[in-house]
Amino acid sequence: MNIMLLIQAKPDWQVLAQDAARLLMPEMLVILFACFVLVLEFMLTPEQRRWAAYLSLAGLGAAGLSLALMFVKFTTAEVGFYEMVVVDGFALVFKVIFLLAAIFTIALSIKFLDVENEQRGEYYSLILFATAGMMFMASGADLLSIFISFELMALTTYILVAYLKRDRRSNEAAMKYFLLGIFSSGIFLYGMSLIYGLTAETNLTKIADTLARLARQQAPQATGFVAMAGMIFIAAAMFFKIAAVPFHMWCPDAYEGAPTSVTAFMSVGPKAAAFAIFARIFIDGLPGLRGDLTGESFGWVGLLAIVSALTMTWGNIAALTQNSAKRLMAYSSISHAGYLLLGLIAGNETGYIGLVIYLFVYVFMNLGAWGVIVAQRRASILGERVDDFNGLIHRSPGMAVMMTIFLLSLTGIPPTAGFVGKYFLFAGLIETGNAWLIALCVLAVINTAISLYYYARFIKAMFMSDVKEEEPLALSTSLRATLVTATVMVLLVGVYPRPFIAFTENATRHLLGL
Amino acid sequence: MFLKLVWLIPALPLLSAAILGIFGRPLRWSERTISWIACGSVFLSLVITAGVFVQYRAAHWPEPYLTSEAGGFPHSFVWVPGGDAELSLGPRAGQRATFRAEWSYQVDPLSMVMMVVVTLVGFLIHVFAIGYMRGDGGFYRFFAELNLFMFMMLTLVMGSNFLMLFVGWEGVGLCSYLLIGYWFHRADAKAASMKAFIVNRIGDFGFLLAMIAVFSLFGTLQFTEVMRLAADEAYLPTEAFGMFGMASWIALGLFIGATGKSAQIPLYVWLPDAMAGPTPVSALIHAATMVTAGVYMLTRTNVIFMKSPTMMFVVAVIGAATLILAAVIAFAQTDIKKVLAYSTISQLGYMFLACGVGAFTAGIFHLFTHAFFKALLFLGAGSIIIALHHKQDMREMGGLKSYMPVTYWTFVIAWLAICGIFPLAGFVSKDEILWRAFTTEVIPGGRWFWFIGLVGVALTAFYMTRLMALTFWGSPRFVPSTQAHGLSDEPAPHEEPRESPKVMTLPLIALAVGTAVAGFVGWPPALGGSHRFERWLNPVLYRRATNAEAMAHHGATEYILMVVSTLLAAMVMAAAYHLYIHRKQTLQAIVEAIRPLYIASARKFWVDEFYESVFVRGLTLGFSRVFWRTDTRVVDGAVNGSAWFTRFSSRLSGWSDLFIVDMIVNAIGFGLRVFSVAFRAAQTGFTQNYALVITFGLLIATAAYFIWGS
Amino acid sequence: MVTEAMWTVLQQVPNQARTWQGFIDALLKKGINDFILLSFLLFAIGVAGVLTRRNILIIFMSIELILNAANLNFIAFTRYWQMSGRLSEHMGHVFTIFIIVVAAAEAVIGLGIVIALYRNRQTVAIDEIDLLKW
Amino acid sequence: MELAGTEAVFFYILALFTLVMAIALVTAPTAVRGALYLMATLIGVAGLFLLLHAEFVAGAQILIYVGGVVVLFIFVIMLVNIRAEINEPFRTYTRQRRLAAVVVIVMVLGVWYFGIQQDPFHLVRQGPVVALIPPPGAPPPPVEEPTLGGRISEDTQEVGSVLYTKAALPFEIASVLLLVAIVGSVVLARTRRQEETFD
Repeated sequence: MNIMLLIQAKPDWQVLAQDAARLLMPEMLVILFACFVLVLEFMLTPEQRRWAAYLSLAGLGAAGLSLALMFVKFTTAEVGFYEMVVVDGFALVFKVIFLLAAIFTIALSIKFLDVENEQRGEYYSLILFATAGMMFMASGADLLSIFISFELMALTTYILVAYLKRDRRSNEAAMKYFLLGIFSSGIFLYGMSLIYGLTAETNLTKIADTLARLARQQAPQATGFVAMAGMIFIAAAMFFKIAAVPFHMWCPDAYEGAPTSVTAFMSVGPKAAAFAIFARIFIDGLPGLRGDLTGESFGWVGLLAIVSALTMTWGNIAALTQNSAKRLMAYSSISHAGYLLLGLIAGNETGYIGLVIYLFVYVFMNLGAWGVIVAQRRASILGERVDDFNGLIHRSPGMAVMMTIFLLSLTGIPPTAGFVGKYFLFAGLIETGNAWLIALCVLAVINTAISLYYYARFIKAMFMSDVKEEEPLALSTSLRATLVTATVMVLLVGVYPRPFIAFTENATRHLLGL
Repeated sequence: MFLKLVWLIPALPLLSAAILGIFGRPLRWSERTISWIACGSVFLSLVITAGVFVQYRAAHWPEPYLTSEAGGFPHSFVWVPGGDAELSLGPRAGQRATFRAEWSYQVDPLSMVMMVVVTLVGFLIHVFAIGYMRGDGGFYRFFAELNLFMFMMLTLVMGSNFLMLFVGWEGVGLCSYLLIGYWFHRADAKAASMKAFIVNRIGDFGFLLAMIAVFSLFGTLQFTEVMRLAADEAYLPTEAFGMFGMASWIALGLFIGATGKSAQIPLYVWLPDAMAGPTPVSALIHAATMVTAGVYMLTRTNVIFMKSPTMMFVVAVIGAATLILAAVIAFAQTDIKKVLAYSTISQLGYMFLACGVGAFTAGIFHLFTHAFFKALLFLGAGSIIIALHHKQDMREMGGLKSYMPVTYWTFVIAWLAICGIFPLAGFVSKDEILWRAFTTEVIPGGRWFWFIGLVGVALTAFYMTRLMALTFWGSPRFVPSTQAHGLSDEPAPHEEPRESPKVMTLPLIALAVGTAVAGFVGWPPALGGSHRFERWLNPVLYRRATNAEAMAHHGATEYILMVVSTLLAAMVMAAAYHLYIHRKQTLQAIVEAIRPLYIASARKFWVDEFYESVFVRGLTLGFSRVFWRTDTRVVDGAVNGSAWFTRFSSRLSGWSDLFIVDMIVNAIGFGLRVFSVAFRAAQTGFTQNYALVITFGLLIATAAYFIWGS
Repeated sequence: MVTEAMWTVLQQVPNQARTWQGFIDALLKKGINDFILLSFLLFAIGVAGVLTRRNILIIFMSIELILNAANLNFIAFTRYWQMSGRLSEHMGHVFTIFIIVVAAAEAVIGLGIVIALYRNRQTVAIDEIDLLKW
Repeated sequence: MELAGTEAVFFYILALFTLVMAIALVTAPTAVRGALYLMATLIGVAGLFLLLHAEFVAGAQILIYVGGVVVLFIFVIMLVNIRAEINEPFRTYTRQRRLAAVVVIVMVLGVWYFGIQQDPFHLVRQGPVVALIPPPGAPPPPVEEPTLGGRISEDTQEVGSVLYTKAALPFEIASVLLLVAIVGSVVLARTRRQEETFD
């Protein structure tokens, strides 16, 4: 045994520690506070349990502060940890999205867990762990780090879905989500192993370089059998996470059965994280397999276009006749995955801005809508049917108006944020000038028109139906504050989007390779 | 100086809306304060508009466009920046253009006309509403929404690109939704607002597609640029009649948008229901301004329409059909506002007919005059409704002439105008339309359209005279059945109907004056005028060379046509007066004789019921059976299937009332719903089915790449 | 289709393998392709298990097969590139170790969910779990 | 890479063993037997790892997988499954078994067909060549002679060094992952009584 080899290979701890402090401060803070919350749990009496929530909010706030500092500090992309992580505008913007999603979710959950009688610190620490996983995902520059943080997020989400363990529906949702989830993880891994086999690399940029070199050598590997199979397998796992047709079927069931606050989180956080690594792997790692729609090389853009068309249409149409509010919103979330894919398909600056800004506003509008659904859950009332919104305008006019604004934004009606997002996504497609993609854009517009129909069912129930039960909503200060913030942001982005566009340009600059 | 203030015209109502919306309730302002703020802001807009008009006319006309981009006046900003885009259609396909949304205004003859109409009529209606809404609990909310509407409408007419037009377009739809549902505790108001919103959205979708096509073809959304390029014969060639090329497709999308907003066949069903809103709203939004946005848009894009005779023909046919259908339905309505609503649809049909035969000036001129007399009619109806404590059924009116003299005499002027009696505004604009239809060379069959228009004149004269007879003349019928005010059930003490207060009658008088004189703006040369209105609009209109001769052609024919239509109207009016006042038995006999037609008219030709029964009940039931079978056989075993069918059939009965509100969407959406049920059936709840679908998807994708990819 | 496929397979056999000795030689030389095929078969068997078995625990085990297929790929490819002189780092091995760790964590959580589910429903048959549908 | 001679024979034995055990797993009538077949399959895969000079991974496979995961499976089967299987007659397969079997068979045949046609790794037939041209300027990496086995390689060392340098961050994330797994199993598996005792 050559002991010298081990000594030589000794990791440079100083470098690692510096990297950690420099590049991963927000993640470390989030994990640290998650552990604090776990420990704090032991010290609190059942009456004091809410403090765990406040502590986790404080942790997220601290992470947000350090993230803000990083925005100032990092003007160019930096890699660290032996090229395992990259901190660039793209990662930072996504981390902001995850932190916002986590903060909103915790604020929504406090009262909800009281109602469910499951107020425990583990819940909050799990949300923090999931957030940390998502943040690692956004900065992953290597298949290995992406995979392991993907699993951190996914496993945490499975536990959160099963969190109401005495509720049959929660069990069932967790079971389905878990089974299909690890099935898709297996597919993901198999795809990664094929890509690794082709290029002998796990680092995304190196994979891209090797594929480019192979293409230059006219080697059949570059676009052949193994590359395509690996690409499709990885794409399948991504499609699964963002719930794109035909990999979406877990989504309505899991969303319906999961605790509503967790559903709210899942519909925003993990979805955005999946889009982050989707963009990262496909744009950084597999640009050579992009292909186009001319028939010369039918790369991943074709696959994405077909899946996106299917997803929008299927999601919107299946939502039409749902009576469960949670299932309806699940299908809405599926169709939004279809819209978001348009950004990747367009592949130009406008499209990427659309992807990022839509995910950003999606946090506000979707979490807002879910927040109102969460508030419907009272001691004896499930509050998950569209009918349960009947006459909300009489019981709580503020909630009804805010819900309307969120729904209009989800539809994409002009003075709201959803319009700005859809504008960029659609404009990106138009900019490509490809007839197929413009046809796709037309399909998306038609789908937007369809979607109004089922969102309008909420509006109709809230404003035009008679009140069924008079019990007041489960509102708390934090919930109200969240919803008001979300409303203000939805309107602000809708009316004056320029600063937010400038903010998302941080992210797109990287994707465009600038 | 006024041109620098153009941006204030929409901004002032917006400011007022914001102030009222935010502070109105918390500060508990009195109605007086609120009305001063609301009307004051609109009045200031009116003043600025007048100033801009004078200055523009003096300094700039006939140079057509004055836009923010060209530095005409300050305060445009890039609302949403965009990137470079590759054009995909037309001769410039492959070139790149910048796609961005700009917030900028434009002053040109067309938008000037619209601004004058919107601010002037809007101001008068605001003043009227002070009296009409007195004592209503949501006074501040009403005026905030009304002001917001003014902002959106002004944005619509002043925007200098398609995107601004679209924002205003959506915005007025939203405000209309809010204002129709203003009394949201009333079931009909809630249902109507929803219906209006959804039907409008169907139209919007056509407009949006057209907008995408416009950008892909021209590479810009600026009106000036688009119109300049579209006028170029090499860029967008004129199509032959019967051809359906690029211009026709764009025009089709725009026209679908216009039919939704302007209540034309087949999307007209929302407008009568929209009368559930407060009467000033009906007057402002559903008669004078918003519903005419479609005509405005057609005129704004007249170049594209002129390039496509096919679509022009479609527009004319739809306009003509709408004007007849709506007028016939108006025959048998008993609700005074419903009659006026169908009358509005009918008059909008005239405007579309005018656009269709290529006489955009005539369409806009009719829009202009119609704004005055129809607002006057609605406000008069509002005055009556207030006097009768919110009763709208004409069978319980009659003899109001002596109780409400001011309302009566102003109403008479409007009645004469809408019937087309010389020399009021309606006569001038309607004859202009008929004459242009008669002589059109843009599309074939002009004389037939003229004939339809003439029939429309007769129908209009009849139902308007009927309205007068039932409301103002004859003997009072309201005494025995005086009902409570509003919704409360306690009977109110009977009192005589009184003339409305000054704040309501003064706008009536002002509008009556407008109705009387508006026609002289466009007095035809045949009667010694000089067609000022047409010359004013000329710079924004595209005209093909062949058309010029027809324009100049005047002669005996025109006088004959004028006399024919006026005489016809007068005769029908006299006949109707005679029938309704002196010969009720004859009337009864006639009604009995044509009973089926009468019932059909009263039931609006069962269009709503048709949408309901055909699309909602029949087809869904049939299709659901089919899907039930496939589901049980293919997807799952019979056990699950029968349980599912039980749930499904119980849901079916729930559907019919759940979805009654939005029948139009059902018409489009029934197919979607069938698919929806099928898609839901695929979601079996059985995890391994999902895994199988995942595997299947993987297999298909991989196979596709292996077989076709390499 | 199937006969065509078999014919193609036959055609692929190298010339020297047409003799008996050559056939034995070819049989005793196993390269990367055989490992890919093996791992794919393992993957397919795992998928078959996931799709057809009713018992949730067996489904979990089948998913372990899928993960092992990926593991086998990673190790085989590492060896392949190592032998081709391309590779200096053993990322494939490290990847495999992480996959094993993740599989362990997944098993722990999955079995926790199974226990919670079993307490409520008294069954581990997957097709009896269908409260959530349509 | 070529396995020749004895190695090839071992490959046949191990591959056959693994596949047969895997098939036995997915057709096992009871979960306990399934767990035992899983154990056998995992051992077979570990043998293949040894054949590929991945001794450390093979060891980890045996220790973690066979020693940990499978034992966990058996615990849970004891807790859950025995009663379930005895209480009611248990159908082995689901209703969609035929369709699923067709899908899987098509998948296998397709990959076999196309895989043999394309042969993406054909370069290996020509012996140990540098398949990919390294980036210009980089020194050519050392080419290892094919060995016929029988010698413990230094791969373990290299795996260790990579694990603590390149994979340091994923390693830390994995520790968080395990913490989450512990917390999760506690959250999911404890009973109401245990929770109340804790409170």
